[in-house]
Amino acid sequence: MTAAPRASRLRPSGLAQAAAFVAVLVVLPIAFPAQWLVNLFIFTAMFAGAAMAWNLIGGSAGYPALGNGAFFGVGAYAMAILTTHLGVGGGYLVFAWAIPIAIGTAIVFAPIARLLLRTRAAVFAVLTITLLFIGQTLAYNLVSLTQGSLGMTLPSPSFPAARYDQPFYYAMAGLLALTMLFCWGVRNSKLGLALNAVRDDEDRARGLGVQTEMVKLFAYCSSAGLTAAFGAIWAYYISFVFPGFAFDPILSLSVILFAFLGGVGSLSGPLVGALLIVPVQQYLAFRFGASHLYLIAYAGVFLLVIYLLPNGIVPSCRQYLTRLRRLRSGPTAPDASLLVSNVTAGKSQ
Amino acid sequence: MHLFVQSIIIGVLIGGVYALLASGMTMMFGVTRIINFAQAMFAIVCAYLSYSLFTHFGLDPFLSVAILMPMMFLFGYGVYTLLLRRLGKAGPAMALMVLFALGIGAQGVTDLVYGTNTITITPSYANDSWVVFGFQIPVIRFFAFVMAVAVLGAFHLIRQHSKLGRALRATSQNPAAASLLGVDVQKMSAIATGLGFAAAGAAGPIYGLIFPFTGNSQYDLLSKLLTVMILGGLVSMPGVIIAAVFLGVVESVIAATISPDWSSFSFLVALFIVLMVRPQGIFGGHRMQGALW
Amino acid sequence: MSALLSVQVASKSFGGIRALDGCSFDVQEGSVTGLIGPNGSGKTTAFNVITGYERADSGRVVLRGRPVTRPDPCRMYRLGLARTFQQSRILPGLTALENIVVARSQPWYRLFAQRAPAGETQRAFELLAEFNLVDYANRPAGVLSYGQRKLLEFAAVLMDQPSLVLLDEPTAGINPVMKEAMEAHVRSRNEKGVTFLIVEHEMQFVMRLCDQIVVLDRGRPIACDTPEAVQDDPRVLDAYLGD
Amino acid sequence: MAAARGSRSPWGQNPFGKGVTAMRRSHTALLRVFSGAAGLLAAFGSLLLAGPVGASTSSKPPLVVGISMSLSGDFSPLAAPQLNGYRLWAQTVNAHGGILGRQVVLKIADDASNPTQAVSNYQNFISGDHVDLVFGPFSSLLTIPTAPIAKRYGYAFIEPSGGSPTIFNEHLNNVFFTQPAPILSSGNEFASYILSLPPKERPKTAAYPTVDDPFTSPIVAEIQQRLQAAGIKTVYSKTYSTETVDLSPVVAAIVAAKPDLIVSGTGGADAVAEVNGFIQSKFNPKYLFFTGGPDDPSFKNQVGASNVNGIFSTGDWFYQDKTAGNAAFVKAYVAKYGGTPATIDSAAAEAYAAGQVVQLVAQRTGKVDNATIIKALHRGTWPTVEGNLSWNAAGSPNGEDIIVQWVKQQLVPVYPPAVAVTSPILKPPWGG
Repeated sequence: MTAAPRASRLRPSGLAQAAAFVAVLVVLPIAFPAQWLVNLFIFTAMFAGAAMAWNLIGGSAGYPALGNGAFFGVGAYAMAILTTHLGVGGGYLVFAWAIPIAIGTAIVFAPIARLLLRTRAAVFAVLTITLLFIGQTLAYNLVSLTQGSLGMTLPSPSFPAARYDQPFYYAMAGLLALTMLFCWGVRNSKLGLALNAVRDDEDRARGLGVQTEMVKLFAYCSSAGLTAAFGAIWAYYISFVFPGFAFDPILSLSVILFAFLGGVGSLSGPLVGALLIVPVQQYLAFRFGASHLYLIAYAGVFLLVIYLLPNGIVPSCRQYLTRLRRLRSGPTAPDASLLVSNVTAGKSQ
Repeated sequence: MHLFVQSIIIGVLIGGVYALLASGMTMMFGVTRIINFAQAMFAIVCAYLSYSLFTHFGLDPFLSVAILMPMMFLFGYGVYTLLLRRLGKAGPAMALMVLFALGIGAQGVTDLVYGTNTITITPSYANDSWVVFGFQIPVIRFFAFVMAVAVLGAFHLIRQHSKLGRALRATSQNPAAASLLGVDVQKMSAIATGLGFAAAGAAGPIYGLIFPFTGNSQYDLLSKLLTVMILGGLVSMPGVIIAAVFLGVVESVIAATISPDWSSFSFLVALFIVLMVRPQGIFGGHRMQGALW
Repeated sequence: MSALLSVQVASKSFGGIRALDGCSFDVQEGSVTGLIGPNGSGKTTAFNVITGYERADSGRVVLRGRPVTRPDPCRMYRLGLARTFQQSRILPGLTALENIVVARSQPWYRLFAQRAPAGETQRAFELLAEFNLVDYANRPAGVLSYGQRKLLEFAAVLMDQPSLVLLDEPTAGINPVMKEAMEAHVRSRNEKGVTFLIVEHEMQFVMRLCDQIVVLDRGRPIACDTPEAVQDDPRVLDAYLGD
Repeated sequence: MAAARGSRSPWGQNPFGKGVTAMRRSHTALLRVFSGAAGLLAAFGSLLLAGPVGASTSSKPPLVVGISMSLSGDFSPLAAPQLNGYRLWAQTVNAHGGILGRQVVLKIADDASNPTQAVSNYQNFISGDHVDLVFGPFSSLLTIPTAPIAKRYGYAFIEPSGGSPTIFNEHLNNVFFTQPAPILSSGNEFASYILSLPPKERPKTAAYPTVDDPFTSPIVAEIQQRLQAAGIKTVYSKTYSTETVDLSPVVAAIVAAKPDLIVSGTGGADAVAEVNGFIQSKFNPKYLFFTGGPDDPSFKNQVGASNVNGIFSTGDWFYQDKTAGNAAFVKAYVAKYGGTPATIDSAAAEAYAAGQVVQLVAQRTGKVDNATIIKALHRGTWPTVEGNLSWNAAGSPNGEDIIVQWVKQQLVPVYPPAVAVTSPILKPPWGG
């Protein structure tokens, strides 16, 4: 194999992919203007974006963050408080608030993240779960700010009914594109390399002069901020926040499952996972009810994924393609089979 | 003051049940490095089984422990041998998810069999209590505590004073060295898993006696157990027991004297702070290395 | 020659065991120094203390005459002090190329630069070529064999042009051909002025390569001399035999 | 309470559980995520096999009603009776020839107790499937985010279980809550009852524990405010979070305060836990009121039949009510779903009433379009199993709730006197 330096610059094909991605995002609600479809696109974009945001800390850095729903809740409540207490009126301007909310969340969260990131693995996982409960408890109990268990209603904008969902869609899609761009940027920068080094062997990375503390902090805070932005738009769309809904473990876990299904750590994995599951699940829940058998079915499917597709869809496909290509070009590398077991196994000591 | 002492009594008595469950998880974690995310659900399953044994055969829930513990041991042994050991390298992280899935599947089964309504086990002595120096001691909670202590004591004896216990401890300290010394590490892991599950078999019926429960109760219980485990330092049995009793007392005292609204919250914050200062937990020496997946 | 690194009365205990017990020794600039001793004599602990992976209970590490306060792996590396591990610790999910690029220390704002900038890629390729690993440049390092991992780890720590490299058992478990390669690499680097501190069990390797040898026993140096002198030292023999 | 099973704890049978809930919602999450994958196959199968639900026999097009229900997730145990009520109504009305000759077809979608899915469901119903009508989902928490969608498309939102003040504060003119009173009313009634007692029998001290829940704490606060103003001393007033599993510290604190009256904001199992706690503590308050729980069919078994007497609760519906069509409803319900009249959950009646309202509009106006329904319901009174309903401009009903009490091991209406079957009794000792 002749080794050409790997070009990590923006290749033409990458540019084309990005353009196609944006084009699809823009055209989607024009091609399928039915409100219920746009509604479906909104939530799909939201979950996909949140999953990608989770991937920054959970995938790239390999830190098992189980409480990203907390940031979603913070974003949702920030939006609710801004629109009701400060009277930031309805309309299009409200969407813009998602950005300051994202940045604010990231900054406010930074000191907490710094403390959290001193722990690892299971301890980190459990602490991030408590983050969610702490957020929820605060939302229940800081009644003067959040109206506690009554929840808060946000002012509904006066968009025309026939096109009501479009602005929300474009806000979500724009945020998704932004998240994609951000993740792509991180991935193709030294930051991404440093994060992957942390994932593989954090102590070793430190011993190689990698600023592990700084890159972890950056990844977690940006993950938090982006998630909060999605929460903010969600709150505006749903027009009602309630502690149990806004601080939602569903979100925390869904994003992880999307990432796992699609492929943890890969750029498009979480996106693929969300694109596959969200529409199907929303549609099925709508079309066919549910029964307790689903719990059992769920456990079954989950176990099947773990035992049969442990690396996720995107890496598995990629491996399959690589192997196919190798086979075509003849049996060159004796260690081709080794590739399978080692690519995603974070640590091999 | 009376209320303060009363709430401490309540807290200590309930802390015993958490201690029993959490020490099962610790036992399993020590050897396998797997956190049993299904411990709470398996305890609930045992509560259901005990409920059935009580309603259909009149078997006292405390006695049903004698059936459930061996049963759960075999179940745990089987789960490790058939499912967990096959995970290989990605082991502990994936095992955690496998167990969580098992827990959810188990809830699917109990929802199907028992429905989703709250179950209360009400033996004749359900609402009896003693008054000692003016303090209420509910009979059920007292016996639950005694039972928890007895089972914990048995675990301790097994661990410290038997050949099996020595092999278990060796494996948990250094699996590679243990296997060089002829210890069958996989078998020890399966046994540890079995013992961990057996703790759920013992604690489930008494949990069901004390609290009304449904399949959904597993999540609250699980979050408590995780907190206790982390605070106790994951591998330290005494640490986990103390943490469990501490959790029971703190929650109870705050709920009774300050505000029930903030009791869990204050505990979480305390956990948070403790771990900031000592990431390995108050009592533990085990610091998790590397990423979880 | 002046001492590039000196360890001064460092002590470190684990539970009741004193892994380092008032340990002091120097590593001369430009030398290849061997650190030997029976199993459990504290060699790896010494490495860990020097590179900041473990905090010494007492004592200090002096680099170029300046004591290092609060040694930390990241700081020590940036001060020009790099190490490898007994069980080589490469980053298995990164490509071989990235394993080397990542070891280039940089100011924080460079984190926003490209993942593998052309200049660094170029340099990494040179290193890979030197260590005969070019074929694996774009493949995950996890696929490398045990010996290749050792080479890659060695290559990686050279990326930042360190002044002192600590090698922990560089030849353990690798085949003789690779052993020779390893020896050649050490020599060539040493000629370019890199100082080495090597923990090694294989005595012939040590004797051939080292200018000076420090013998540890029970956490403290019992001899510090040329290979020939150490070989004849009865205390050293005692330490090994009495073990 | 009969009152609002709908307005009971949103957390399902186990009212404890924010942590619970939080985590428990997680299973729902996992469930939802993977039910997608799991159901794919089944879905394709059913797409091929399933015909339209309940194919119409008449020549007129069916009247399709879209309803999002919490078939899974936190609310599912509590939502089940509401769905039963809807289904029973559809069956009954179809047996009598449908509405204006159109057979009623219910389209039920699962929202997994989650607002995101509930919003999607109503979007799908209205803009995708173009259903004729929509009825409300379970609980205020899902009604609040979904009502504006119906409003946007000009649909009437007849909803049986969203009685929280938040909904009426939105001033949506398409919302109609099919219970006789908004939830705050039940507090008012109980306070009135206590204040109607002769001074000698009136409690001197009162304790007010409540779960932190939008449907209980406002009721308790309302009662506390009125009783305090009347000079009844508050000796305990605390909120516990929905995640509280162990209520014994709360009970210990109440017992230590020795109140004459306990007004407890509860959802179900926490009422059982409190009663058992009082029995264990050998503490017998003179008056014991729970906002929810004592009306639960399993309450008697769980606290022991000999312990129920004298316990108060509140309700919006009662199986002995002489309201419009109630006898037939009770009979049909027991025939269809089994059990006894006493075990019928009021949520079923509330849902049934939603259907009755539509039926009445059709009868009176000869039309069933949404504009007509909205216009018609803002005037006049509408006799249903829930009583004679009428609404203000924001959809809040104008009636009042009923206070019920366990008397001779039966739960009966005791206040206000107009609807009382018997007069309230003094609480006997436990076991008496």
